[in-house]
Parts: sequence; C-alpha cells; structure tokens
Amino acid sequence: MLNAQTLRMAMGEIASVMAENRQYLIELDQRNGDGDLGISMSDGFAAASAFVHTSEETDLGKLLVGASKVFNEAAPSSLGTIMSFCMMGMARTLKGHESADTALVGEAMVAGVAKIMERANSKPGEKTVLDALDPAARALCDHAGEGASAAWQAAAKAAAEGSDSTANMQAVHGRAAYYGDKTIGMIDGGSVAGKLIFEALNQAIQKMD
Amino acid sequence: MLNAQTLRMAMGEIASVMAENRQYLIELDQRNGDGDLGISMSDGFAAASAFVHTSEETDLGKLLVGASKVFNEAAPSSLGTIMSFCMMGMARTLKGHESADTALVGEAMVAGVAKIMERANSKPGEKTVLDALDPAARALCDHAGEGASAAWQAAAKAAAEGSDSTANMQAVHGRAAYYGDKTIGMIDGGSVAGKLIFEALNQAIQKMD
Amino acid sequence: MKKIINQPGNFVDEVMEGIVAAYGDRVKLLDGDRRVILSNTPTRDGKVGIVTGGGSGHLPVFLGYVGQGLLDGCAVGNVFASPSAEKMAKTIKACDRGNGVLCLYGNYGGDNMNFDMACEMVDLEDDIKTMTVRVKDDVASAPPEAAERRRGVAGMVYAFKVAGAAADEGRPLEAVAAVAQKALGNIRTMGIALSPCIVPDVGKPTFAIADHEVEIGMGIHGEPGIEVRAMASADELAEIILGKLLGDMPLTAGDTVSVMVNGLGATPKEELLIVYRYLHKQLSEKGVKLVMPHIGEFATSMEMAGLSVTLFKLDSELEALLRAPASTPFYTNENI
Amino acid sequence: MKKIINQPGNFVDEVMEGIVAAYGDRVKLLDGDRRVILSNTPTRDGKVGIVTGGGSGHLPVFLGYVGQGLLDGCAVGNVFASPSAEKMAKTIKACDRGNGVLCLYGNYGGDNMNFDMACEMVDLEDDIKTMTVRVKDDVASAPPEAAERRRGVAGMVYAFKVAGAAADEGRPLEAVAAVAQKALGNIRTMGIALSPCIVPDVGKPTFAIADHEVEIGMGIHGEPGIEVRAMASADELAEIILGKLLGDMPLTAGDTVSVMVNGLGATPKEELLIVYRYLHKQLSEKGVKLVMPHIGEFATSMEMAGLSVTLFKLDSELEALLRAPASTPFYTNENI
Ligand SMILES: Nc1ncnc2c1ncn2[C@@H]1O[C@H](COP(=O)(O)OP(=O)(O)O)[C@@H](O)[C@H]1O
Ligand SMILES: Nc1ncnc2c1ncn2[C@@H]1O[C@H](COP(=O)(O)OP(=O)(O)O)[C@@H](O)[C@H]1O
Ligand SMILES: [Mg+2]
Ligand SMILES: [Mg+2]
Ligand SMILES: [Mg+2]
Ligand SMILES: [Mg+2]
Repeated sequence: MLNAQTLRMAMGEIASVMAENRQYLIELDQRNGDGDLGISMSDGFAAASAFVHTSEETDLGKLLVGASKVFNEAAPSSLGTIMSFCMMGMARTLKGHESADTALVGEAMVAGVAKIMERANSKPGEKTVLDALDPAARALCDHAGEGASAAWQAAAKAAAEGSDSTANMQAVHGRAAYYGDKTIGMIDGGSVAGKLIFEALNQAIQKMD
Repeated sequence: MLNAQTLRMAMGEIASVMAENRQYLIELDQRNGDGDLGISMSDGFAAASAFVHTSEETDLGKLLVGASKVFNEAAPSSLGTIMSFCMMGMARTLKGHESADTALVGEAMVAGVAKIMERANSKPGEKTVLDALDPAARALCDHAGEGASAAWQAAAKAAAEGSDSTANMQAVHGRAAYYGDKTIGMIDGGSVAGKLIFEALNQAIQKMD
Repeated sequence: MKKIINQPGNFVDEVMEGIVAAYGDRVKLLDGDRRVILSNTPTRDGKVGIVTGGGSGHLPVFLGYVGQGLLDGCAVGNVFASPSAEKMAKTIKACDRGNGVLCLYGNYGGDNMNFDMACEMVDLEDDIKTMTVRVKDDVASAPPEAAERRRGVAGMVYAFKVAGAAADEGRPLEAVAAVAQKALGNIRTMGIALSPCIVPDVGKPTFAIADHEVEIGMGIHGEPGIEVRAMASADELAEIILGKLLGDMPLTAGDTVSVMVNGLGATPKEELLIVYRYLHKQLSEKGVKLVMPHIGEFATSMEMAGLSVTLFKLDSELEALLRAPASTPFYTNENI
Repeated sequence: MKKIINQPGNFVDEVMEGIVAAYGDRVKLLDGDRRVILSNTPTRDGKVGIVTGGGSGHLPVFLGYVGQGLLDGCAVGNVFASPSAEKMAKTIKACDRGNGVLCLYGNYGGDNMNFDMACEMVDLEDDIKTMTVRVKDDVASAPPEAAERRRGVAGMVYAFKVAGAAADEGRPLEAVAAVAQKALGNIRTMGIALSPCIVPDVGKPTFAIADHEVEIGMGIHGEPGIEVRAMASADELAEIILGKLLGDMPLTAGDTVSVMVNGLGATPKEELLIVYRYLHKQLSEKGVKLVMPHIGEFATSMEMAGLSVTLFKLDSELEALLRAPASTPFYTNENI
C-alpha cells in the first residue's frame, strides 16, 4: 500500500540505487551524450527523497507535486525534467489520496508516462527512458490483481526488458540523436535509469513483504 | 686582402655555416632562451650576404653599413641587433677603403666589438657573444704581422676557446639572465654563433690561400 | 589539462560571485539567487522583456548578454545543463514590465522542456504573456530538411542583439519575436573543434579529438560533427566552413553580411584573424559587403580549442538593429 | 597541440592582413607595410605621439592598443621577436606631429636595443625628439633591488591607457613620459602558467610544464618563474600571486586599485572570474576600493594556459586618465 510513509521509503530506495549507479550512468551517457545522467539522477532523487522525508504532507498528490518541483530544481537536465513531468502526471491521479493500492499506483504511473510523452514530444520505440517506463507501468496495471509483490516483479522485469530492447533502436531525441545510427547497438542510458527505478521499487516492495 | 669581392665570399661563407648550424643554434638557445637564435643568425646572414652580392658598392665602409641595416631588418633579435652594431662599428674604421689588410680588418673588428659593448651595455666575461668576438678580434690584431693565414687561424682558435669558456660563466644579459645560476655549465649560444663566424672566415681565408 | 578552480561543485556559484564582485553596478542577482541574473540598467516602462537561459561554461553566452540594449535577464544552469523551470519562471517574472516577455534561447532538449514549463507556470500563476524563439543556427547539427532540429550556437548573439534593440525601440512582443525570427532566418553557424573541454564536476574531458585531427561541425558540448579529418591549414578549414554555410544560405553580389569568427576558448585571437582574412577575401571577391565583424570570444566551451564562423545576412532593418548601441560587462558594439 | 594557421612563415603577415580586412576603417598600415600599424583616428595638431613595438603573438598587445585615446602607432615584430630599428624609426616618424614621440614598450633586450637605435636614427635624420619609458611590471622576473631588470607584461596596458589619455589632453612630451612613469610606479604584475605555447616557425612548444604542475611567475615567452609547484586551487593560486604583489607594493585601507585578471590565451573567462572573486574579497576586506576591473585577455601568449594579475594603484589623476574614453578594435573602456 502506497502512503506517505512507504513513498518515503521508496524514494529513499531509488535515491540510493541512483547514487550507487552514478558512475555507471555517467559512462553510459558519455557514449552518446554529455555524461551528466549519473549526476542528475543521483542529485535529483537525493533532493526528492530529502523533500518527502522532511515534508509533513500526507496527500500523495501534493507530496509528488512537491517532489517534482524539488527534483526539477536539483536536476533540470533533460531526463531530470522528464522525471519531474512523470511525478507531476502521477500527482494528478493521486491527488486527494492518502493511500493507494497497486492498481491505483499503476494507473498513476501510466498517467506519468503519458505526461512525459505529451511534454517531451516522444513515444516508446524511440530509444528513451519511455522504453523502460511505459512497459513497466503497463505491467503494473496488468498484474495488479496478482498482488503487489507479483505486480512489481512483473513491472521490474518489463522495465529491464524494455531497457535492453533500446540497444536495437536509433536515437531520435536529445543529444544522442546527433549520433544517428551510431547509437544502434548501444543501450540508452535514460532507459537504464528507468530500469533502476523499477528495480529499486521492486526491492523495496519485496523487503516490505 | 679584404675588398668588396672577398667580403662577398666571406659573407657567403658565414651565411652557409649559419644555415648548416641553424638547428644546433636553435637548440642551444632553447635551453636558456626562446630558441630563435638559429633562425635569426641564418636569416640575418642570408640577407646580408644577398645584399653584398647584389650591391655595386666598392667602399668597404658603405658596404658594411648597408649590410648592417639589412641584417637588422631581417633579424632584429638581440643577437641580430648586436651583429648589426658590430658591422656598424667596423664600417666606421673601413669607410673610405676599397681594400684592407689583415691589420686594418683586425682594427675594424676591435671597433665593432667596442660598438657592441657601448650599445648593448655589456663586456667580455658576461657569458655572451663578446666572449668569442673580443678575444678573436684581439688575436687578429696581435697576429696580423704573421700573415693572413696564421692571423685568422689564431683568431678562430681564440673565438672557439672564448666560446668554450662561457660554460663556466653565469648569464647576466638577455633572456638567459632569468635563468640565473642554472646557466652555469652550459655554453652560451650567442658565443657559439661568434665562434662559427670566425670558423667560417678562417675557412674562407685558407681556401683563398 | 588543468583548471583554475576551487571545489568543482562550487564552480558556477563562484563564477557568479566573481561577476557580481566585478560588475555589480550593472547586473544583479535576483534576491541573491546565484542562478538568476538581471540587468541593472533602467529600461523604459512597458518595454518587452527578453530573457534567456542555459547551461554555464559558455561565457559570454548566456548571461554575458544581459545589459543595456540586450537582454533583461538570464536563468543560469550548471555547466552544460539547463537551469530549472522554476529559475526560468522567476527570471521571466522579474523581467516582465506588463507587456510580456520573449524567451530567446538555444534549441536543446532540457532547455526547451524547462522553458516550456516555465512559460506555463508564469501564464497560470502570474498571467504573464510569453513568446518563445529558439535559436537553431548550427548547420552541422542537422540537414536543411531537418533544420528544426538544429542546435543553437554562437549565432544566438546576433539574435540577442537584434531582439534587444527592437525591444529597446518599444516594439511589442509579437514584433520583437518576429524580428528575432527574421534575423535567425538569416543566420548560419558552423564550428570546428581541435581539443575537448572539461566539465568541472566530471574532471576529465568527456570526449576526445586525436592529436592530428580536427572535428568539423562539432557542437559546443562536444556533440559529434559531420566529419573527423586530418588537421588542415587555416585557409582549408575556412573554405570548408564557408562552403557549408553558403550551401545552406547562399550570398550573392550586393549582399551585406556581418561575419563572426568566434573562438571556442583556447584558440588565439591571431588565428581567428587569419580565418577572418580568408573569409573577407572570398566574400569580397563575390561582391559581398562585410560590415561589423565580430572577431573574438562570444560563445565558448571553456578550454575547448577551435572556432565557429557565423554569417548574418543583413537588410537595412537588421543592420540598424545590429548597430544600435548595446553595452554589457561582456559585450559592447562601441568598438565593433 | 594544433594551430589554425597556413605557412608558419606567413603567420604575422596574415594576422596583419586579417586586422586590416576587419578594422581598416580604424587602423592602417604605413605604406602597406605589414610591420607598421597606425591609428586612423584624427588627433589634434601637435599631440604628442605615443608608439610601442614588440614581438607578435601577444594580441591584443601590442598593436591592439593603437587607436583613439591610446597609441598612435606600433612596430610589429615576428612572433616573440623585436621589430627592426628601421620599422620602429618609420613608426616614430609617422606618429610625430611636431611635439615629439614617447616610446613606451616592454623591457626586453632586443626591443631596448632596437628602440634605442631607432630613436638615434630619427634624431639624426629627422630631428624628432623622443623619450623612452620601459615597462618593467613583472615582479617575478627580478627582486625589488633589481627592479630595473624586470620584464614588461600585462601592466603595460594600463601604462598605454594613462599615457594615451595624457597625450590626448594635450600634455607635452615630458609630462606624458612622466605620468607614464608615475603610473608604472604604481603597477605590479605576476602571472602563472599551466601549459606552454607554440611559436609557429618552431612548430612545437619551446618549454614544458608538467601535467600536474603550475609555474608561478613564468614570463609571457616561457621565461622561468620563481617556483614550479603542484597544481593548486584557484584561491590558493590567487593567494600566492596577491601575496607576492602586495609584498612588492603594499596596499592599505583607503587605497583605490584597478585589478586586471588577464588570461594568457587558453584559460576560460569563468576561471578568471573565480580568481577575481578571491582578489575582490581579500582586498575589500583590507578596506581597499576596487574600480574598473579588467577581466579578460589583454596580453596573451597565443595558446598558453594561465593568467596574470595586475594591481594598478590609483590616485585621482591616474583614475581620471584610466577612465578617459578610449577605443580601439581590441580595447574599449566603454563597458569596463
Ligand atoms: N524527448 C525525450 N523524450 C523522452 N526521453 C528523452 C527525451 N530526450 C532525452 N530523453 C532521455 O533522456 C536521456 C538523456 O538525459 P540527459 O543526460 O539528462 O540529457 P541532457 O544531458 O542532454 O540534458 C536519454 O538517454 C533519453 O533516455
Ligand atoms: N647585452 C648583451 N650583450 C652582448 N650579447 C648579448 C646581450 N644580450 C644577449 N646577448 C647575446 O645574445 C644571445 C641571445 O640572442 P637572441 O637569441 O637573439 O636573444 P633574444 O631571443 O632574447 O632576442 C645570447 O646568447 C648572448 O650571447
Ligand atoms: Mg546527458
Ligand atoms: Mg633567443
Ligand atoms: Mg579563452
Ligand atoms: Mg584565447
């Protein structure tokens, strides 16, 4: 069950996974970009985690709006901004809720992904973070009936597979687009960040179980 | 016997010796200076040689004034300017002469060295070109009575010994002065240029003999 | 490569402190915020505001163009990173004098998304009207048929100048945006890079250029160019650049152009002049008139070696706007 | 390291051609001679002339300061080499308006001897009165007791400015020389170098600085400094420089100073600002007032990385002369 308390745990978990993978994400981004991905993801989630840990807010929507703003302040890079969009999109669904079951969280995640697509003018299949987030959000919805543990397991698996699948795609967005077909064969760094988010969330869920 | 014709030969000889030693002089100057010595000596003497070869002038003094100006235009570096001073000083002694015997050439060279000392505010013993030129000019005078061949041989020997002696001196002039006592143990590049001049002149004389 | 810095994480803050220490009479931070810089020059009531924003590490771009006759404010990001939407929104608010604000900045993903968000924020929260013009002058970054995807590089300086002068004249927001867009239609840039640069937080070059090579068309953050080739002479490099620029925007006899030869950071001014010499010769021979040359460092990438060339084709309106007086701590056309 | 040049032997000529192509409205060559550049700004009859001269490779030094309110002419040498006495004499002649000419240049052996010869030439041949002031501002190049032997570096820009303004006011030759000398009494510079530079004709660096080291007090041609040490932070380096400068010329509360942070060529402007930030803080804390900061590239060594700091202690006369308008293609104080 997602509530302010578990959201704090979840955000903390993502922040520490990003911190651990900081250097790895930098290296992934350096191949087709400027190498800031590890910095923005670890700084952004650290700030968002600090925010939710100090906020007294119990409304999930409002908590996420705050986290989104703080995230953007700390990490206004492309993927940082995209993460803010995602939280903003989720917030709209979760507004007025102090807790949410897996189905509602799945619905919120789908809304978050939709917000990204609308604002960043992109869609799955274009070698971006969406290739991890979109299938994961959908898997969460699809498997919500099987219980949190199974649903998050499925979501994490979908995110990982989605991220892997970016290796065969050609980048059309962001700095990577300048590298054209040289990007084919390399996994997209943003999608790895997406995969890591669901890995972290899945771990948090399994711990709680 | 120095006249316009032998002056051309002499200048040509020095120019080709400097061209051959261009890289060597660059390397000597790089240790305590900026490395331009080889460039300025080869450019300067090439220009002076070209000038005397094309000039119709027969007055030795006027020929040397012209060579001095051309030399300065082509190589206005420290040592280049010092060489111009030297020719200017020599010209004063040789003015009005269409030919000069070894004694008169020796006198002119002493005057040339004096001109350098006056204008460059330096004297032998200070690790400069003067340590080659001054003993050589004096040797030329001292041995003039023994005939040109012996006199020039003695002058070349004095120049070479004078140049070698700079190894034990500390530089106080020019860029080398900034290196202070680090210059002790290294031969002065300018004095090597001075030695090469007398080597070239001696060779020219021995050829003529 | 070494950097004269303190803690890498303080790089941008300390640069901003240096700017305020040096030029505090002419620019100021918004409420002490080292990520929002505003002009201190009084402007007429109701003047349309012009703001920009973008990553640090490109001085004088972006914030160096805040000042008299140019920009009203700038949101400052980390090195090579967009400022946040929040900082942009604050900048826009501070620069609105009731007649709206033009957001004029380089076409990069992060900047685009954040400025869009900022514009939405000030619209919803403060009823401020904004318009957006993105600079896309780098011909090497996409072919003509995909010109919408091109990056913004040194040509943005000309766009700043023209928009700034138009706003100073009292033109309304739509007209300022339109003339900036018109100028950009006449602006093309291409650069070459000889050596990389170091993002302080990363501490080592994030891309490499071989010792004997040059990258034609490389972006100002090290984005790949169109060709890596053996180092060539100044004239050959200038010829390649000019050919590419004229292929995209032909110039013919009778045209007037301002040429910018912009050093990326480590390239000596002597070399910029040698390149200008070639461009001047070639263009003059075509019957093109060259006015107001901009030769120097206008948009850099810290210690990157290389240069870019920008052609700005002028009509009488654009030339007048380019010549209108402007003065910031980093730019003046008094002696151009 | 790569250079954007053509034939190395044509380097200086092509730079000069670039300058004339770009700025031919404001400077001109004397009878097409690419080694003598003159201001095109009309000056009042009888104004004392000011000329300088020196090696190429230091832009804007030397010729960049030829123009309105500054110098009348400059003799141009090869890279890091003195111009000939003949070129200097021609420059002096062209700049004399009947009331004599001040020769104001850096204290280097070749330049000294050639300028002396040139002064003698114009005295004998043209009856032109000259005076000589040599710039010796580099505190690292000799101890105070041998200050006569010090080299001239970036501080010469302040001397040019002051002398130029004094001549513009109509002061006679002796007075212009005296105020230049007075200014130099209040000017001290020290630099640090992080990487070498390449003389085009030589084609490779003529000196080396190790990757993790910095040379404190290195000269602008690579002359040895006072210490080679491990690379340090911006604040530490600034502290070392400031300590050395203040040791030579103390400043106390109530003093007014203009601080120049001069990039040697490859150092980003961001880093110069970080150093200025430190100097401003330290000097302000001492009660020293900072005015007219000069932050940028004023005297370079082509692609050398590093910077120099100059302190120019001002009294009311010197401050007024520093503030007097001046404008050349490479310098203006309009926005300083
Ligand atoms: N328009 C877009 N839509 C979705 N994802 C994007 C878009 N542009 C970039 N991304 C993602 O962002 C990642 C790069 O993020 P980041 O390193 O922050 O970019 P930058 O350094 O250019 O600001 C890419 O790997 C990709 O996954
Ligand atoms: N004042 C001086 N008097 C005599 N010789 C000098 C003087 N200064 C320099 N030299 C000589 O000149 C040489 C250096 O000449 P050069 O390389 O042309 O100097 P720079 O490159 O500094 O102009 C020195 O090796 C020394 O022999
Ligand atoms: Mg990135
Ligand atoms: Mg030398
Ligand atoms: Mg630079
Ligand atoms: Mg530079």
